[in-house]
Amino acid sequence: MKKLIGLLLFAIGLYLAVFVKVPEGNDNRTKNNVNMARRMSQLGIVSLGAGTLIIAGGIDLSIGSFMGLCATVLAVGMQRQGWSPPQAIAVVLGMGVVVGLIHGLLVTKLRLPAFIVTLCGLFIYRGLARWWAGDANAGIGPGMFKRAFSEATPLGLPVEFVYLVIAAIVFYLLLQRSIYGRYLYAIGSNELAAKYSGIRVDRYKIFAYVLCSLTAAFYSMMHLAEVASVSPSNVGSMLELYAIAGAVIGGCSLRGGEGNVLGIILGASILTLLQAVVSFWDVPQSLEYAAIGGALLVGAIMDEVLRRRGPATAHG
Amino acid sequence: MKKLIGLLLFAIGLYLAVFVKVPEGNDNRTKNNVNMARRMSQLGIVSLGAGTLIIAGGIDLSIGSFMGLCATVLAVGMQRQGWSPPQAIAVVLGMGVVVGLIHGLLVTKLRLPAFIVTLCGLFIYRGLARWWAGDANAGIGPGMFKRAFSEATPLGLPVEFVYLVIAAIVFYLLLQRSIYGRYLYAIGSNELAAKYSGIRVDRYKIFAYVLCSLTAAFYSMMHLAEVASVSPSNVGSMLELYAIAGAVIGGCSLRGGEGNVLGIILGASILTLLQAVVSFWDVPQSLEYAAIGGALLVGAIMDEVLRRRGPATAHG
Amino acid sequence: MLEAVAVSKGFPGVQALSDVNLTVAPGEIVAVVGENGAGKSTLMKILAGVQVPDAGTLRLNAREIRFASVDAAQQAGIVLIHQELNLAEGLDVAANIFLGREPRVGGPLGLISSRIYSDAATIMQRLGLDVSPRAAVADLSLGQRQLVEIARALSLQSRYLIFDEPTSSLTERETERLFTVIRQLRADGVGILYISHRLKEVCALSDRVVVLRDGRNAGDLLREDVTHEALISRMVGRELKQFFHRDQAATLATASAEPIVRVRDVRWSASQKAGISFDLRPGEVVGMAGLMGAGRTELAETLFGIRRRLAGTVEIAGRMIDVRSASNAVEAGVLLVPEDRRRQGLVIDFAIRENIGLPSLGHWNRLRMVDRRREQETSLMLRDKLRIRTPHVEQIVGLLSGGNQQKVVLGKWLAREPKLLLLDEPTRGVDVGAKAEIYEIMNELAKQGVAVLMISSDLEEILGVSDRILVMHEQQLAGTLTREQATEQAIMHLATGGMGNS
Amino acid sequence: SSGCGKSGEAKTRVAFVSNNAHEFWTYAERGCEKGAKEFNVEVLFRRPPQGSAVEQQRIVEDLLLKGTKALAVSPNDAKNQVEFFNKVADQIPLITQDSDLPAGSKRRCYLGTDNYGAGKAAGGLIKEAMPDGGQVLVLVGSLDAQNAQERRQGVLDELAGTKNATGPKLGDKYELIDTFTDNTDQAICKTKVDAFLVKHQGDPNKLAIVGLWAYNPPAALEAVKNAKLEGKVKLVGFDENQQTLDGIADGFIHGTVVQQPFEFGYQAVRLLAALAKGDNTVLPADGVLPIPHMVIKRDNVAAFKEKLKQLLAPPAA
Ligand SMILES: Nc1ncnc2c1ncn2[C@@H]1O[C@H](COP(=O)(O)OP(=O)(O)OP(=O)(O)O)[C@@H](O)[C@H]1O
Ligand SMILES: Nc1ncnc2c1ncn2[C@@H]1O[C@H](COP(=O)(O)OP(=O)(O)OP(=O)(O)O)[C@@H](O)[C@H]1O
Ligand SMILES: [Mg+2]
Ligand SMILES: [Mg+2]
Repeated sequence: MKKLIGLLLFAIGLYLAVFVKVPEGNDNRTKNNVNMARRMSQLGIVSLGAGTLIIAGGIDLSIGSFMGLCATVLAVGMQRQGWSPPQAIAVVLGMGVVVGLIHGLLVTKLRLPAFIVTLCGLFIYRGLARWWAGDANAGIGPGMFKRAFSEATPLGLPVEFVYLVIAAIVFYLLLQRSIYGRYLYAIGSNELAAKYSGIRVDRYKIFAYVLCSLTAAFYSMMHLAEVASVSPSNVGSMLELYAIAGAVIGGCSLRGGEGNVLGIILGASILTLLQAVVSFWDVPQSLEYAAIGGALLVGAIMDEVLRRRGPATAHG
Repeated sequence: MKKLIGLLLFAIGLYLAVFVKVPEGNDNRTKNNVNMARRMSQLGIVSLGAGTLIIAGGIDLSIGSFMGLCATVLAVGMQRQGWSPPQAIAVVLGMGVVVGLIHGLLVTKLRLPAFIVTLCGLFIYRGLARWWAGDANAGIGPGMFKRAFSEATPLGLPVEFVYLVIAAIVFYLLLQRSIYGRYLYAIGSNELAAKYSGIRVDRYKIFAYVLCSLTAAFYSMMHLAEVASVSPSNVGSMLELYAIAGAVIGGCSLRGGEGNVLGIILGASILTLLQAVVSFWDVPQSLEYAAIGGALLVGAIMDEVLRRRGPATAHG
Repeated sequence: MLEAVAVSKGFPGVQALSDVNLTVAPGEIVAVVGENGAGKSTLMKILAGVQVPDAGTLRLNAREIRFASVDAAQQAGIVLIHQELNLAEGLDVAANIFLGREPRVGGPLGLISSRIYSDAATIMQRLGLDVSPRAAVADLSLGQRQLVEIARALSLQSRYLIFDEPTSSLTERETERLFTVIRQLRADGVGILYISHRLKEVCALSDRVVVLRDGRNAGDLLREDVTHEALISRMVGRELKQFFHRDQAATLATASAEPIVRVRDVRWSASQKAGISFDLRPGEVVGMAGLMGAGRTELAETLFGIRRRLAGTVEIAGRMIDVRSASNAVEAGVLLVPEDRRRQGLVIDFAIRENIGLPSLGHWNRLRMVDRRREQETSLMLRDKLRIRTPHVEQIVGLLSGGNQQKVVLGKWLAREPKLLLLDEPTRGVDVGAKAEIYEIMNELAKQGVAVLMISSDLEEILGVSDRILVMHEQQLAGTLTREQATEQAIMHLATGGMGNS
Repeated sequence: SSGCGKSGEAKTRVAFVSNNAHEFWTYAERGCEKGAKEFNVEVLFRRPPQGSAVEQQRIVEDLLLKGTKALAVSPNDAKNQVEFFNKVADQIPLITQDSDLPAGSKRRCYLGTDNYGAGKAAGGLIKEAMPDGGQVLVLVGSLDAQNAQERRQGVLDELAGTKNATGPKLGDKYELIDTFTDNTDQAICKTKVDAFLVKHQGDPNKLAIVGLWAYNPPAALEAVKNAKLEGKVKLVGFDENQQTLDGIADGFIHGTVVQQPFEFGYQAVRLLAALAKGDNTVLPADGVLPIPHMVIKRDNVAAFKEKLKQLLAPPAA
């Protein structure tokens, strides 16, 4: 709880820091809200997938490459092979399921370390993306696809935000209200205890891998719709870091069993907002990474210090 | 043991696969051995640092950025600020100690997640490198520095290999023969039990972070000596992945407490050799990553399958 | 009727079970006893579908059964409460109790009903587990965790319930309560298998006792025939001086010595009304009793420096010690055998040798190198002394039986030379034979001038071995009893908050 | 793909090494393929996947051991790689393409675009689109790359009408606002321009954005569309990204400067094939084989797209 409030205050602080730098008039503030909501929503959705997997004690390093592969398949399919958008979407979501299944099966049935499996994935999907596109860029024009995944809705909010809200509700029900989520926490917290409780551990772990890959696939649609073109050799690189970082900043522990939906979304928002702050405060380009990293670190330290000053917890 | 033999066979297989593709005569095979020994040694050394930290239950995502910062400081210092090589080396090794201390203190004393601390590091050091070099490349000419860190020795082997042998002996004594190593394994396996055994857990964890940063700093010297040039915006990117992957392929578990020196070196060698195989077998460029990832995955699967077919191990 | 017929099971280097038979009928309580490593837990795991036997059959109501998983055994109505606690620490008490069987709403959506908390509270009340169902398991004391495990099994509505040492961390009071529940279950027609090293409990509770020795059947006694002597001779196959009693002369000898340990006003929690003060004399064995959650473990951890001391002083042999970390304590000669062996006592993936060496390595070798020979010799010596049942000292500790693991925890500290030895439930899960050895060791250390403070929930043990008894109640020292004053009633009176003389 | 020439039993082996894995080099690869057929050599085409000097040097080391007889390379860090490439040039004929080693190096020849000149051409496009002056924003992946520096300098000098202009004032009419870097991440590039357009208070009609690397103009275009300023903000780019060309056709991008990478590949192989046989007569006298850049605007974009389509089509099997 305390953690969530801390995150929320940090996020609000960052938002205000951006806000004061947005000149008034000309709808600037609305436009900026839309831009930020868009990015926050995109990262938030993929962080929810990554976070769910982390809660279940897993990890996926291939998120970025896999989303790059999906974006490439989408763009190449629609641009060069004449797939209709629904067809392309179906293919990519199918890929999400299949890849998640493969990761999950390798980790559970063959007991390979998740780190190795998804690191191999990181390389393999990047290679496949380049190969599929023949090392050439691919892109899409304006149209139905762009509207479906990157447009302002009647309320002035971007459609991505609507997806985030839906995803948040779904993941909230799943993780924090349903038995499935309960099992994921139990597995992440103590796999043996879960097993001894008669939970089909493997099945739920696989499920978590599928969820993670599915959100990455979904991200690829929003990404392509927003930027319209992809360069297969680097699209999505580092996304896994951002997605995992969002979840971890939001309170997920890489040891598993910890974290919640609101925290994850706040974590992802903080990452997005930090980038915006750097942009709006004219931080020198060369120092911008240092500023983001520094702010994140200061935030984490503050959080810890504040929590310590509060009443002593039961933990020794 | 079985694991080590499997790794060794895999490495030998890869080596032969490269070997047959090197045309005879013209000293080609010797030269190739030198090239591969050089690359393998560089990665091996940084994997030893990363592996030690992983054994102690930690993780460092900033290895690549930090090595990039070190390489930049070295190059800028020697090229633009007229530092003598010993001076530059001292600065960079000092940076390794300081940065490792900072990581370790934040993780132990403030109990921040290692993932967050070193992720912030990943951003911060990259930014500092760009800023320090003023967003321009830097490099060094031939001279003492290059000779010290990237030269063939009388035996025809590259000097990096000599460093690897020294590092292997030091890390072997440390990890597998000294009480410090035993403490690191204990801490990685069960930190609480280590604490209840009267071990100064924090101190040893910090020590592991320092070792890891030091090997990254050392890598930067070999890197700069080999390449002569650094481009601060991307030098060393992904190195952390390779270093950690080397350790994990070699048998370290990210849960801590597992792994050994020989395994780590073999793991790093396999990664290096895979790249050489791809290069010598004219794998289509676009599929190169896919081939590396695929081979790694197949190797991991084979290893697992073979181990299962052998007599059941003690671990239930 | 649940039957195991000619069941065998081997592990690398150990034949855990050979042709073992066991039956339990509905409405019957069958106790299973045997030395550490006799194969009790292995047999129970086989019955509950956790492990598969190498040979032999299981029958339920005369029909042969074969469980593919824990889940399948639970479906058949067979539930095991494991010897080693297995709780999801991140989840709260109610979630752990109902894990895998949450009361649901919303059909396939699988939403969890908020009824879970009231349902949990009901079961917890039955067992006397006095914490909030929303409390995180990580915040509970070991005894409380054990009750959570039991509550989980009780909620299962099973036909056969297997308790593998359920009372090893419970105090007399909770044990009594549990017995009431178990007798109730028997009356409801549940068949019960009960494992314990506390022979008093076995005598009090069971209808029948099955004895295992070295993985074989070594006796099947009806209630009428059960006596300590009969059990012990079948368990260990030899005569044993049946129970340890501290020598009266030793008590007298220590009574006049100058205290070597002075604890003054020590506090570790802001909610404590007053600090804790007491003295320990060299050569003295002092027992510490209290109810579950009374704060005995916390006190020991505070003295050992693992838990932050908020106030107070600790003086050892005339020197004030600034105990800020466990390593300082160890240097000052304060050693703690912790209560939770798997979490605090052992590196479960290390070999026996490595665990035993851990606290002593730095002490042995100035060159900071691992002295493997000495490590090897010490662990072999301790293996024999403590009768650790293992193929070799290179065995991974996690694969030992529960009691043998506990012996390794003790062994770790016996390689050092303490001034103050803190033992937190040192005989938890240890068989009678080895218990006697442990008392003997305590006695020997005391003779060498060590002050021994032993926390125990087993009143019989406390009364048997202590020169003096400290009783804790709600994180306070409720009183001190001399050997003459000490009776079970007197201890319980103090432990439950009655006023004492101190 | 790498072994372009048909199964090279006895064919001479030459190699072409790029400086990263971007689409740009796929055109060059097609040129190499054409050259391989025409001049009867086997061409090993290599791209350092992350665009770093260390990858490039290791690729070259391996190529030498594979019996490569002549090499064309686009050095990742020309200034600091002289020593390395001089050593290579001691073993086999070496030519540079796309970016040149500093004067005095042992390379036989340089072929490629004059990046500075191309930058000036882009500056010219800005002048054309915004003749009355205004503000200019520069986008590029990273500034430590040599071609980025040269192109940027060309743009600035053209606008300022002087040499070595630094901004922010460029002559009396133009002003450099900033140079954004994005680590070759298109999404970050767009994000930054999004934020910039919200923050920017000047007249959008007096704003030009120039993207120096291939993915920069499309990123800028999407951001401008997002801010509903398409047609107002002037966009100028480099390279032949499909989205850039579409943007030109739609009238939202004023023009782009392209380098003819296909020619890089083709011409390089022509030279390499001869050099490998010891024939030095193909070398231009001054050691530079300029491949002129082209300026693509709305009037010639359709024809150019058609030509690209043909170039990119995979070679008939
Ligand atoms: N997974 C395993 N791998 C190897 N050996 C095992 C394993 N599980 C049990 N053993 C061995 O089997 C023997 C029987 O163990 P078991 O746990 O059944 O004993 P127990 O009777 O329950 O003892 P305790 O009273 O100490 O709990 C022991 O020697 C133990 O070390
Ligand atoms: N009513 C309660 N509600 C929640 N937690 C409690 C309660 N009573 C005790 N505890 C927990 O028990 C801890 C004290 O346990 P400690 O381990 O010191 O007791 P103990 O005397 O050793 O008992 P045990 O036999 O359970 O090990 C406290 O830290 C507290 O967290
Ligand atoms: Mg047992
Ligand atoms: Mg206790």
